[in-house]
Amino acid sequence: MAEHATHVPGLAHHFVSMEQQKEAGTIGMWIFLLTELMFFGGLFLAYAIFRYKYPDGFLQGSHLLSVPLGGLNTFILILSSLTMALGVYYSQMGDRKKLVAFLTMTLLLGLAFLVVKFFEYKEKFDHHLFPAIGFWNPAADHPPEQYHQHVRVFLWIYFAMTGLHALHMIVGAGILITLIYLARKGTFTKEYNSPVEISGLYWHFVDIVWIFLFPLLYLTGFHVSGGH
Amino acid sequence: MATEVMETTSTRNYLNNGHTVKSWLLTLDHKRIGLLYLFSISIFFAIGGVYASLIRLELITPEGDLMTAETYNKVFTMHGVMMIFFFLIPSIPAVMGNFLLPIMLGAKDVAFPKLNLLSWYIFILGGSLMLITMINGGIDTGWTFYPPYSSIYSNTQVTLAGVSIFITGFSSILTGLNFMVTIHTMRAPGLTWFRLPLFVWAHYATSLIQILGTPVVAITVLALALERTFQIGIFDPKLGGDPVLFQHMFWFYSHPAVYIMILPSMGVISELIANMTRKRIFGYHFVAFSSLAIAVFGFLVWGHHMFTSSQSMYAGMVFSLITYAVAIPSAIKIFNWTATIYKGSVSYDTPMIYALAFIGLFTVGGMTGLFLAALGLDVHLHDTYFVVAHFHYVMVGGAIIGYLGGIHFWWPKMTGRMYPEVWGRISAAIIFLGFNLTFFPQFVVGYLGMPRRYHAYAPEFQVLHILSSAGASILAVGFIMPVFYFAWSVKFGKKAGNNPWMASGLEWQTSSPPPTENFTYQPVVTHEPYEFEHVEEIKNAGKLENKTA
Amino acid sequence: MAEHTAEHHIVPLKVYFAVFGALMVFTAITVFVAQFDLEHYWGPLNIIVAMTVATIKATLVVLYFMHVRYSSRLTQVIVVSGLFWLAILLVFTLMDYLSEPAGQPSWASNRKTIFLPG
Amino acid sequence: MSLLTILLQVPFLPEQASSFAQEVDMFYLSLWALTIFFSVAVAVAALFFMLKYRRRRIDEIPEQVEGAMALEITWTVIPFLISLFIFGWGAKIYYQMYTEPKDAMEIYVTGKQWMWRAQHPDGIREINQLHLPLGKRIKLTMTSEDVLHSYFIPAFRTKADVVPGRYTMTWFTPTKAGTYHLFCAEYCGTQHSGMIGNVIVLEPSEYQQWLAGGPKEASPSATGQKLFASLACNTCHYDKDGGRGPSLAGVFGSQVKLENGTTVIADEGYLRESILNPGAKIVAGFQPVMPTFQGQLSEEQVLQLIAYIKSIGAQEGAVAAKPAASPAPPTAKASPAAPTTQAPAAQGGQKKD
Ligand code: HEA
Ligand code: HEA
Ligand code: HEC
Ligand code: CUA
Ligand SMILES: [Cu+2]
Repeated sequence: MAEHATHVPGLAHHFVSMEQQKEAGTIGMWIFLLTELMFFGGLFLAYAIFRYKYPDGFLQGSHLLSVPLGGLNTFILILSSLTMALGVYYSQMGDRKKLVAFLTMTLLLGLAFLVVKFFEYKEKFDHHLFPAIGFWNPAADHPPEQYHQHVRVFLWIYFAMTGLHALHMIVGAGILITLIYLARKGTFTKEYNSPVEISGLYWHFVDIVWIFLFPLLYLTGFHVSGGH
Repeated sequence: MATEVMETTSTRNYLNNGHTVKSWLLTLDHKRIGLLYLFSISIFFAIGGVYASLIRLELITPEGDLMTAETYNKVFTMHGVMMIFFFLIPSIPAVMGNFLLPIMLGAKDVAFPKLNLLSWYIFILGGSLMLITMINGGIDTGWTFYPPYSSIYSNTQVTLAGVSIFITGFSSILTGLNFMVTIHTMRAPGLTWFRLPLFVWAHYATSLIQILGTPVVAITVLALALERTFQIGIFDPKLGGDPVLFQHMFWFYSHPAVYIMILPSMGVISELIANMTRKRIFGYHFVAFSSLAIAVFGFLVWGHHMFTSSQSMYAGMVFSLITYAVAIPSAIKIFNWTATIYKGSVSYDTPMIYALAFIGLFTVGGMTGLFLAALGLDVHLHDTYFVVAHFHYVMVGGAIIGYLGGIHFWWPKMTGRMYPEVWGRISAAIIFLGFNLTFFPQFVVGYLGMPRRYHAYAPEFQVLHILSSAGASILAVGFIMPVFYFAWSVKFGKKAGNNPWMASGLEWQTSSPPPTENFTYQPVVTHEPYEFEHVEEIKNAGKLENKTA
Repeated sequence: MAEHTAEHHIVPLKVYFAVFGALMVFTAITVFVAQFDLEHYWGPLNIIVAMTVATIKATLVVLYFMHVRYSSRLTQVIVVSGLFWLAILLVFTLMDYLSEPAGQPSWASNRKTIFLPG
Repeated sequence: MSLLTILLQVPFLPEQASSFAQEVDMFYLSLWALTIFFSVAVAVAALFFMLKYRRRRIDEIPEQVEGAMALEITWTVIPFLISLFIFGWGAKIYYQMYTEPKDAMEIYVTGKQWMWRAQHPDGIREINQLHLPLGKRIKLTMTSEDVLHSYFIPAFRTKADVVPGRYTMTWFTPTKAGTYHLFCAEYCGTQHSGMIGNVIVLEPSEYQQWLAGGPKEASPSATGQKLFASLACNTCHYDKDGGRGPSLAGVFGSQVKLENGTTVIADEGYLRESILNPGAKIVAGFQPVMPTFQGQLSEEQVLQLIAYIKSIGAQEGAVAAKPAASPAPPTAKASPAAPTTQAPAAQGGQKKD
């Protein structure tokens, strides 16, 4: 006991060594991401089942979404993943200035994503395309009437998946703000940077979810518009 | 020995390290958090037990005379919800797992003590919401929440209950996450995987389920809550939704969840049998890996709850087949435990009585699971009292018996005091008798065709129901007794000493109750688990006895 | 516990940029391909292509941005097991929906559409 | 003493009144034999060891037995083989229960909070009762108007959930005359335990008498035919191609080519979807002009329409309702313009009660 009593900055009392603490943090985050994966998994399952049942409804529903906006967001998010990775890199190098810069960039990109998302949602709401009772009231031909019910199913999945994803982005933005604050204070050093790395994992995970959402939601019906 | 006892209990321990309410509510000590859980789940168990009593009272007569049908439906729903989500799922992991796991690993605490405390607060938040639900009139959907009844037709507090379960789920996830990381990263020097006590293996397997299963039920009840508020149309066929999808998503979690309940209990039983017979568990590796096998295969069988639900026939066959695959590892455990007793040095103390009861009752409960997993037979048995009897055999006869056995076994470690042994044995015997009288008749009445969740029933079933209700009153006595003698023992019980059972295992090497950081030194493990040659107390006791003799 | 030494691996910058470039290229590919009606040739071809590309992209992110390529064996096992469990959830549920329940007057035939070659 | 006699009077098995009952009971009893065998074996062994090897000295350390591979393998393999056997037997029975029977008499059942409606092939309807002829194969095609229910006849050992939005099936052959319980086995709300009734198995001749004694009602397909006309389906669907919609003669059971290039087998589920949600699958070569009838028909009426469409399949279109021949037969009550909630009520007009 006595040997560990000497205070190492950043080492919690119940860990034996910095190494152990870092390992615990990393594994902890990965396991947390597992739970996140299964959490989204439920919605992916619903997507798979309903797409299987209502293929045409899904094409029509997907057709309602804007591929340019979805594509733009894909670009933004992947870019933010890059900046996050660079942030982690510079935290490993112990370069505080660049760390702060890249974290800030990541944050801004994340916010940009949310802004685009906001306009997409708004457009849906303006057309009463949100599948809640009393609100859902699409125009007769947008989407074509006979698909209304199945498009409604598509749209709730769209809102559930992207909504949950956006929620994760918001949480991510909160984490980034904290990191930036700490980084500016000089908390992170070459030796102690695992909070940055761990938050990076989270951010990339959110990116990965979007990598799947984009084709599943936006591109599914693309060939219908492209073809006709 | 007596002097030693004096020494250890007078030093600072986790109990006397702060006496204020704040020191408990803000504690990061895994042992205190374990006790917080013990206290909270006991309350939920009592509430669930009151509901159980109401069920049994109503069912004494075939007419629905004690309460209205609506009330009855709320009663069994709240009974199931309380018992499952707020008592049994957290029971052993959150109480004994929290208390013991770090000590068994030779660590000072779990990997994330703050998350651990947070998980208790989340649990309390979820539990309070469920209590509010109850006070607001409760829910009447059954603990399985099947839509479209739950999503549209029920006019009870389903949304609130859904939110409550959603929240509580995170407490379970955090516990699992914490344990898994702790087991991976915080083992004492020399404590290799195959030197771990089987309790730890069982908890590792349990954590796996908590981590991978719970998120799915969380998203499911969330979707249900959304469906109810916005009618988004996920489960409602009128809007293009699919009620059977709910069942898939629900059971994806809720079948593995039954292994969240039984695996820790099996871990406890392994400890009890090894230590009460002073023998290394027969086939240690098999018992260890069977826990993992149950956890993994347990994820592949959920469709056995849906054999009559209009699931496809082939899916039914696959699910049935794999269900039998899960039964095998359970069988392996049962046989290995029995073999462990062979040529042991068997003590007759209460924990061993519970272990023995577990072996018998779980075998019956598990084997009747095989009836249900048999496709053609389940068509008849599904949603009858046979199912009710099956799951009370495994959950009460298995999981709770293991829980009680464990509480008795580790009580001296938790409090530093012994419970009164005689009362322990008496109440164990009462529970055993009352339990069988309560639930065995239900197998019979179930096969005769009595459906579950029935408020009133056909008169020819009455005799069996009366037996069952009579049994329940005996069972209630058996469950209430420990509450009193445990409470008594905290003040008046015999002082326990470090190792009253002369057991092996790291937790018995530290003082009772343990100090805040568990050990005053960094333990180093040099030998296999359950090696009793290393237990000092046994040697000392022998010397003492020889002297007096 | 020799695992954690690997954690200190620092990925060179050019790897990050290369991965980013690859991700962009794959995004372009997936958008481009999605314009064509591949289902005209074979049932679910569109989605198969889209999911394959997405999986490649995700793998790149996991391996390089998230350093899994350089991480401990344990981390790698965790990643793989996550995918495994997700697959259980999807495959076993779809198994119900995809298999024709012989004999049941079938709602199930509602389900016969996508995967038939047309 | 008297308690014992009461207990002894409690039966262990319900009555065996269908062709499945005997085998299921055999299976059940075998499993109990197995359960008793294993639990007694384990309990006796454990108790015996406990007595024999009780702790004799406080410092006793027993000789350690390390485990034995041979034993482990034995008690893995034997339960495994036993369980394969159980699985096989169970699967066999299940396969029989869920395989569509040939030449069965088809009865349509709809569940509704909290009653069971049934309609016999010749039109007789009953509520919470089911009269059946002895020895005849019966097939129930079932659906629900609201929530999940489950049609459970313990004496027959059969049960199947009744699911809104889907058709489910169960079948059996009654083998013993008598009155048996009918239970709803899937929790469905407040009066779940009141959603019960009787299954009355009659000698075939008595069954005929019962049919004759009942109120005269049109068969499901005849009612369906009337509905077909009154809802003006026949303005688009003629017996031959040429209408705005495809001919429905012979469509049941056939492979239908869809506009999106795939094919579907036209079974009950497909027909139901075509009526309630016509846009979902468009028949190749047609415009999606068919209006939806969702919310305008009770499940029972959908079943009747389906029964009618099935019947014109059987007769190769011979009696297909030709709009010319029967210009909207004056069924009077169901005005097709506003059948929304009227429809079930209009239907009720045909019932005697
Ligand atoms: C702790 C909880 C727990 C446990 C451990 C189990 C264990 C098992 N359960 Fe149970 N079960 C429930 C809790 C549990 N169950 C609950 C709560 C429900 C109802 C939910 C609801 O609808 O409300 C349920 C319902 C349920 C059903 C659905 C019934 C229906 O609704 O129609 C089925 C069907 O397959 C089933 C099967 C099994 C099987 C095969 C096991 C196996 O794991 C058992 C394995 C054990 C043994 C087999 C005994 C030991 C073996 C031997 C002594 C050797 C001999 C062995 C062989 C020859 C193989 N259970
Ligand atoms: C852990 C799970 C658990 C436990 C322990 C129990 C315990 C009991 N259960 Fe329960 N039961 C379920 C889980 C459980 N049950 C579930 C999941 C359902 C299905 C619900 C549904 O259909 O949705 C169910 C359903 C169910 C039914 C079927 C209802 C129906 O379908 O209509 C019945 C009927 O007899 C029943 C009876 C009992 C009885 C008599 C006990 C007894 O063992 C209880 C005995 C305990 C006591 C009597 C309490 C003792 C009191 C104390 C310890 C308090 C003392 C404290 C202080 C003084 C502070 N239960
Ligand atoms: C306005 C014209 C119109 C009316 C009225 C109409 N249908 Fe249709 N129906 C169509 C068309 C067009 C199609 C083919 C396109 C499609 O599948 O939607 C069709 C398809 C169908 C099909 C699927 C046939 C197949 O070959 O697979 C069924 C079954 C059906 N209708 C039943 C009915 C019933 C029952 C009614 C009355 C309750 C009805 N229709 C009323 C126009 C109509
Ligand atoms: Cu209908 Cu229960
Ligand atoms: Cu199960």
